[in-house]
Amino acid sequence: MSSFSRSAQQWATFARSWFLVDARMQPPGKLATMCSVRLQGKHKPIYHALSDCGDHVVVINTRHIAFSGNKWEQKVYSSHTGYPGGFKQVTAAQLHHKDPTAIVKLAVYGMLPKNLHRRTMMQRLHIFPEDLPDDIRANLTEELPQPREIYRKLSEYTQEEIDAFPKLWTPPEDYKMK
Amino acid sequence: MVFLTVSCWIRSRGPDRYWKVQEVLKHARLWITRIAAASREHGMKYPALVHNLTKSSVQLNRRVISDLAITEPKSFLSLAKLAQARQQEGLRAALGNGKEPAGVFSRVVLLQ
Amino acid sequence: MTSRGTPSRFLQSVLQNGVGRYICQLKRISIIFSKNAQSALGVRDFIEEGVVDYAKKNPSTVVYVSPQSCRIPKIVAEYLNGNVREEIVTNKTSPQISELLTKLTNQSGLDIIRIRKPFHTDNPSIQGQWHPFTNRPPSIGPIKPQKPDVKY
Amino acid sequence: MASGYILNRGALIIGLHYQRVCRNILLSQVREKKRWMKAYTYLMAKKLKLEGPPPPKLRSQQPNWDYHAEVQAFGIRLHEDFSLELLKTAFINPCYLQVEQERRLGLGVDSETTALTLEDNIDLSKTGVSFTRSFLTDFCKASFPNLPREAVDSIVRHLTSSELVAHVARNLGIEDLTMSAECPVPDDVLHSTLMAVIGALLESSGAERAGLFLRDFLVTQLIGKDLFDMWTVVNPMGLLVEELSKRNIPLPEPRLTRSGGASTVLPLYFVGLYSDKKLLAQGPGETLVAAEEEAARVALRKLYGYTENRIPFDFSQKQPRQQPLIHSGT
Repeated sequence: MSSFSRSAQQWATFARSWFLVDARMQPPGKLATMCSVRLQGKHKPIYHALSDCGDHVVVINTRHIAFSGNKWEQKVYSSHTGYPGGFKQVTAAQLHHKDPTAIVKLAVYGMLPKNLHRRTMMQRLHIFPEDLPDDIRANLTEELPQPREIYRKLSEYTQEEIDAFPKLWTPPEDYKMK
Repeated sequence: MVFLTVSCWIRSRGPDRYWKVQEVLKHARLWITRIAAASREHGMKYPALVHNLTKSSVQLNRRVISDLAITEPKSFLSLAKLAQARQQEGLRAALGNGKEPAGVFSRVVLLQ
Repeated sequence: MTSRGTPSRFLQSVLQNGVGRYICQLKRISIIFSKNAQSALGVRDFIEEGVVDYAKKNPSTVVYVSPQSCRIPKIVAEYLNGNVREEIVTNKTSPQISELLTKLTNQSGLDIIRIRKPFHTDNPSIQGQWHPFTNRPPSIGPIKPQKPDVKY
Repeated sequence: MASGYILNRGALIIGLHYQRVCRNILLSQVREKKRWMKAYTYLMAKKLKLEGPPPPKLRSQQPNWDYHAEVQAFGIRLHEDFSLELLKTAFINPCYLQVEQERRLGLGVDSETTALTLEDNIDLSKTGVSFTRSFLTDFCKASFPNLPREAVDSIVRHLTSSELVAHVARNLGIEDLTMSAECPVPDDVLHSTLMAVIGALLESSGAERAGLFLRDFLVTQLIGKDLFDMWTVVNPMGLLVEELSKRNIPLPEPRLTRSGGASTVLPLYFVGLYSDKKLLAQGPGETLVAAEEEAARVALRKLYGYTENRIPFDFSQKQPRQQPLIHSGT
């Protein structure tokens, strides 16, 4: 394998790969750690801070991300427009309603190193609220495993499966389900 | 170290051991990043890899390991496999045969 | 502050010297000194004591001894790759000069500048250098599509 | 006006005389700031800029030069036993003889007394060239038995090319010893001189030493060289098909194995060549065509045994050194 020509070897070693992450039902913080490592290129053994070896990351289905706890209501995104009285604060739910890509984007942006490469790396992050376009689909090299396992919702179980599930106790006849 | 005043204590640059480590890390930080990246490709973490390699008395320094990860990926893969095997072995030895000595109650055995 | 602005090179040898056979790279040495100057005292001593031994020991180097009226005695060493080094030996004693000559003999004649790394090779890799697909399992489809289905 | 002019002129003349008188006095040393120095250095710098650096001078025309000692040291330096007569002949190029003859004629002395009795190195050079060719060809065939004839030829052509041989000759200090008409010795003259030196070695010490000489100084230049740097193959895929059909292996099928960034300006494709459902070789490239070509090149290198990770050449000294080492080891 090691008899590639030098130019071809160089091209192969420093090629940028494209990763795909499905954000359905995933916590944005965990997604952002995965993304920021790959955007910086810290997953490659050839990593060097000056060699600009970061990869592309495509995040899809960001409309369906999941926060744990009551972060949708409690987590606050603040900004300042620069004008007097321009301090804006919105909750995660409001921000997500306005722009479904913003939460993941901000999370990744916060996890990248605070230097001049930050904006360049952000340009290699492609976020899509739903499905991804075809020209990007052609670029992909690998799909990353999701950081959290998705479990089935109760509404997705069929009636038979629910009936077959072992019960701890049988409710009495006059028990009122809420 | 003895500090007679608070201001002296605040102005001190901290323990020497910390600075010794920093001296080494100044050069080794890049190697550590690279080894960490390469070992993640094989599903290990950096501390686990290095610890288990020293346990299996592989006396390669970090610079050589990081060079191996770049130029000789197959050798690095076998190093990672060696470390992984050592890790599993260590875990098995720690768990024992699943039986506890009398009067000892541990959570590890219960999880099995 | 940094050494990055200074000229540098990689570790190398002239004509892969030492791969086949070792060749002493010093081809010619001229010792230029004055017959009566104070500063050339050590050089005159060296010419009395050591220069014949040196020439016998290094038959591959041509030694020229040229007394001239000059204030600064010097040793001009010429190397096989065409480089010329002048060493000024004002007020040096005879052992110091012979030490200097040994040093000049052992040098390769390449420019003495910063060497970027103490090791260098043309073919760094035997098994093939790392590239993004080295440790990836082979994918079944040519290009990976997304998996829309939910895991159970 | 007129009186003023005369006065002026008189003053000038007096001034000139004064200077002329003073110059002699100034010659005695005055220890003070050398105010003439700035103007002088400026003038010299300007002169250098206008005229350029002085033309290079042959080493033999510079002080400290003893031709006989130099030639003797040359032989010892290379650890070879040259016969000095032959070696001196090897350094004399025909162009030098011609120029020297013309120079002597130009001096106006009659031609019989000044006739040059030197031989030129054409014969030695010819024997050297033919020996080098045959030795290098044999060496390449012995170390790469699978290489085709064209590849061996192009490797030999690369090793005996004028630039490479001149580079070797320059780094062996042959440039100083060469008798040449032109001052920076041109490449082809250096080439013929080194070949003549090889010829002289062949005649004085025999073929074995000459072979070792070639191995140590010319073959070492192969280190770190790629096969296709020396041998330009325009259509490696066609060559691979030809080679495989010669060996009765099923023809290669190129398949895209990996790709990334296909719709960007920095795409990467890996093309694998499969023959009989077995992977022959794999090659990366910027486009599909380039990747396929690269894969074919990799396959060819593997077929010919000229991969980068082949066993390196054995440059060790044969008889005298190895035996004692083994004995001391055991």
